[in-house]
Amino acid sequence: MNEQELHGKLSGAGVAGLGELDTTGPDPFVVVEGSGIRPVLSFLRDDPTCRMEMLHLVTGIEREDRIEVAYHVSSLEHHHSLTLKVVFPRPEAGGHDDWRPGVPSVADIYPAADWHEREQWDLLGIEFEGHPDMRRILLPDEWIGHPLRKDYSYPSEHGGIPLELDAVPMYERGPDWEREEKVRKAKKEERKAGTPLRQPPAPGSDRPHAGGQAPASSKGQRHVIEPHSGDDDDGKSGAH
Amino acid sequence: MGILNHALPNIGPVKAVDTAIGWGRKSSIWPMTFGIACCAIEMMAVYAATFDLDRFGAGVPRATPRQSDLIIVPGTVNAKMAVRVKRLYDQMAEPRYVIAMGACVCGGGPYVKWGYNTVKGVHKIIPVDIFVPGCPPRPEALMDGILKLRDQVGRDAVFARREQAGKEMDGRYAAAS
Amino acid sequence: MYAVEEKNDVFTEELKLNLGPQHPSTHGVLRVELKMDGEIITASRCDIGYLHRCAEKIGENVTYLQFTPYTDRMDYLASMNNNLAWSLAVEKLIDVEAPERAQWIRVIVAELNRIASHLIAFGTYGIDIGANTPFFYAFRERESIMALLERPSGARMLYNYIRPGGVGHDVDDQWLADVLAFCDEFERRWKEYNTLLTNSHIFIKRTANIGVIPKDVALAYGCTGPVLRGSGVKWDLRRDVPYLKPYDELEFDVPVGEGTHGSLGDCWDRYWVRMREMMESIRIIRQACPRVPDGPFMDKKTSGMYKTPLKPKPGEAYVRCENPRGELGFYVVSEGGTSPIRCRTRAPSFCNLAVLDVLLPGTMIADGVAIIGSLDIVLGEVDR
Amino acid sequence: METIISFVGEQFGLEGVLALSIAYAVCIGSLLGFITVYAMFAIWMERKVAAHIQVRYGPMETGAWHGWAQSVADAVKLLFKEDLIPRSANKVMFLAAPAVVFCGVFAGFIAIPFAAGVQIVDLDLGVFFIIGIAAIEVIGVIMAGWASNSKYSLFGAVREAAQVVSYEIPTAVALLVPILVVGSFRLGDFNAFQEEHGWLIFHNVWMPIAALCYFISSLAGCKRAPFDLPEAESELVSGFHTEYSGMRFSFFFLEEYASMFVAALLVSTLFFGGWTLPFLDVTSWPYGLAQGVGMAVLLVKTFFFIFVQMWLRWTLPRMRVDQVMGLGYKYLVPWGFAALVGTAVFEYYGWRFVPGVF
Repeated sequence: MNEQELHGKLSGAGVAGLGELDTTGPDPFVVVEGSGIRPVLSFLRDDPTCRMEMLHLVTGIEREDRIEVAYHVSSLEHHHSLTLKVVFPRPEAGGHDDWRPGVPSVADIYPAADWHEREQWDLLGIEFEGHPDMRRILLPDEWIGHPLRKDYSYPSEHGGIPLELDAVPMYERGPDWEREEKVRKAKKEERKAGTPLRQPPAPGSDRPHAGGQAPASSKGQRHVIEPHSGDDDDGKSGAH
Repeated sequence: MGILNHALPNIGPVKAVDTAIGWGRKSSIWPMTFGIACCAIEMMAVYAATFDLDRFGAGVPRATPRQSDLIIVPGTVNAKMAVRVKRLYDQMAEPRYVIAMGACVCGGGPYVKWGYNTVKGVHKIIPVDIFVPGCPPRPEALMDGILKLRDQVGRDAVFARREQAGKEMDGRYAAAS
Repeated sequence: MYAVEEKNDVFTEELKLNLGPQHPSTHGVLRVELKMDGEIITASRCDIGYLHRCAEKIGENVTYLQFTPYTDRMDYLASMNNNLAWSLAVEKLIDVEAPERAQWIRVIVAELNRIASHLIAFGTYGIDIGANTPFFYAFRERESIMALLERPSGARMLYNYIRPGGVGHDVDDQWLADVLAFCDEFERRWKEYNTLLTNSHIFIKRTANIGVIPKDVALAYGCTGPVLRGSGVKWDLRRDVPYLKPYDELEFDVPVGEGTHGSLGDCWDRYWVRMREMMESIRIIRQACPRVPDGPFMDKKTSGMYKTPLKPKPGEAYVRCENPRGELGFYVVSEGGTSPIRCRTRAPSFCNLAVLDVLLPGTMIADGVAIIGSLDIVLGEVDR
Repeated sequence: METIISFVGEQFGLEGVLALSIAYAVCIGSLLGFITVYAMFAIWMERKVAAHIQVRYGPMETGAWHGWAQSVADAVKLLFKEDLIPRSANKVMFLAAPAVVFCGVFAGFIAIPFAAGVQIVDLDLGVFFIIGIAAIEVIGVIMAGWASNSKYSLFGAVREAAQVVSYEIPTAVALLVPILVVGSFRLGDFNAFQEEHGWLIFHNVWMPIAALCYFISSLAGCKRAPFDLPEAESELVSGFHTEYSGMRFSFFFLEEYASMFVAALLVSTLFFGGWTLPFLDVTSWPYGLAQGVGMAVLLVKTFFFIFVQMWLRWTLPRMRVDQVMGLGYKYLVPWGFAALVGTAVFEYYGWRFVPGVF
């Protein structure tokens, strides 16, 4: 089956929240409502004529006005594949830290989605509701921010590890470095106070976040990461 | 050695002992089995048959930092890994040497501009003796680095008082800063 | 007499073992937290990200051509295949097809690199099991492949050779003849490997019936490549979704696991699939070398990309290729600029590694090492 | 040793405690020297053997000819390397462990006959003394593993304990077979017997089985591949000596090669004629020459078996811990006992090969 027929099959089955097939680009895709992604994927996996047994990718895409989450599924038996998309419009106010779109997790339908969803949470800050183990996967647990967002500002150091090109090497720091470090940390804590930073759940806890609602924080309280002190290009990754 | 470090006058017999120790050290640099990224494959190629690092007595890769003399850092170090690299270095017994292998480890390499969590050069974390640039360096380049390290190690005084000792130490790490 | 106070001072406790990131058998910087009951693993948790190099962020900031070298550094054992997938994705976006000659050259270099990659898998797997010598044998042949691939591309390991629209440089007839000569040589060596390791009784005992991945688990976790084929699924993108024209015309088999020495989908099956794939690659190269047609090696439309960056129309493309480790996919989203707005990689190792936490519990620590080795992961690709 | 005492007595007129202590000093000194030189040579040999199996050269630059001075350089380096003691380690045991390990093997050398009369003490129970005293090494390894306060070390130590203790049984049983034939535990008697009756390996059909059993279990006893589980590099980093550095680590190295020597020497003494050659009768030769030739013959045989040990190490994959145990208990012990009973029966009837067949 090609994408047209698959889309027809899906709409014939009456799955809720199904949108239109977009065939403008090289790869057509189907837009699905957030609540509909689980039934659609379950149907695609279980229907004997579809048999989409493999989930290739879960991808978050940040555009200027929206964040999309794309799912690539395909069937080994029937040699066909389909792309599904869930779209979240960008809210009026807010930015990098306090906009966390929530999608239902499909990790129980496709175990392969488990790590992909964790990665999207890690890099893009997309929240997957109902995911069994929503921790950061690639970056350290204490990392601040989600680097693939377009308005992400680069950190200068992480936990004492310098990340700048012109940073002072650790072993060349003076003897009072530790004291300075403590002062700096205290200042940082002070700045951070009041900002509900998303902390990683304790290992072993089966349900990391209740609900997955974006933490309510006004723009003023948002944690500000020290901008990268390189040239202008480095500071703000250019959004298109 | 401890208290005798660089304490004896720089005379013939002391120099001879130092030369002997230097010869032992330089002829038996045991690297650590430690691979991070792409460069690790070229490092493995150096151990392997075509290049055979063992010819210089450096072919006994030890898996534990306690027994190894040389840590070749082959591949990008990021914020998560840097802590481990530093700990590995701290666990090694003196004398210990560091070779920074590859562009990423020498100064960020291709990830210097957009890499939000890569450390721009491992010399920010641990002192480095030899830098071997390249992406990845050819095995010949790494061999050259190890030969340079051998020369350096062989010249190092152990017991004898070093003239301008401080300066020399600075020189050893000069490239790092 | 005294009342003896009973004290139960013999107690057992769970041992937490931290495998990696610096451990000889984790193939890079994988970290696995293990809970042990004596030698038996009771629970495991993978921790990756020690080689996260921000490739996707970089992809959003550099041009399409500039990103090609970064794909090299993802799966650094099979750079040609990575370049190929990226080039195909860009070609799909700009609607260009590489010329015939370039396609055939691509097949040859990709298959050569597949052999080189599987050789490393073979050698390091030997080390994991405790036999050091296969590693040296494998590297001997790998050096020949490196020398061959260096001639057209100029690099030993990270080639940056296959580019959007074709290949970077042309090859000559002497090179093709040398490739064929290497094929003859390699066939002999391959038999040596089997004598040394594959048919070793201890090796079979160590790998058969260990780390069995049933077919449905492999599919559910999105395993591809030799891991999936080791479980008996005959799925090879070269055969099923030919992404290069020549694959349609060439004859080759898709080796799958047969459970020769135990259950279907065990470590030995995966290993043996890789070994046979090397021979299939040799077969492909043998057929392809005489059939390389004359003509240009780079498409006219893209030959200007070195000066003016490519600017595809808005749209998105998902292209997948059969890498030595499985299905490598690039999902590129363009908004019309000179660089993509999102360039997502479906790394085969990333998906294959996800199944590790299912396999490890209940095995011994030595088996755990064998299982990690049999998945043949490259951390550069897992973390990107 | 008696020779030295009498020599000292005759030449310098020394007697009693003084003569004894001089004899002790000479013996211990020469043994230490021998073990050190041998271990250096063996390590160099191991690296060369490994290299040539792996199609490369191995050490070439250190020293003039084929890197002969490689081990000397290693020793110098290890001697002048920092000696680390982890903060959380049990200091006393951590420091004592290498010494205990080395003592076990070193004591075993006392009873080894290098040639007729070239032996420190010709013990009545020489064979069992060597096997028994070597078991002290296990204690040292467990001390090392436990005191290091590292999980990998602990795993290595426990594996070592399980493995070596299990393999004592097939070792002892297999060694009983030649003892049964010769009728003595004294190592010198084996050489005398084989001088008279030919090599024991050809004595009857059970002998090769016993020799194989012993050789395999001695591999396990020396922690050599395919039984190198206690230090399995790809699993346990470095096993029980993960936390050791510098000179203390080299003691473990020394111990491994010394016990390899003992095992190989026992094989060649007990089964392959010791210092005798079937076609060469040295008994009538002058005192020094006969000893020299005998020692050379024995060393050549021993080094051949050491070479076999290295050969196996660089060829075979490592076994898993339960497979090692299974091999010991399921195969080596029954076959060892079969050889023992079979030899007893054959000896009783005076058979050498299966009667009527060949």
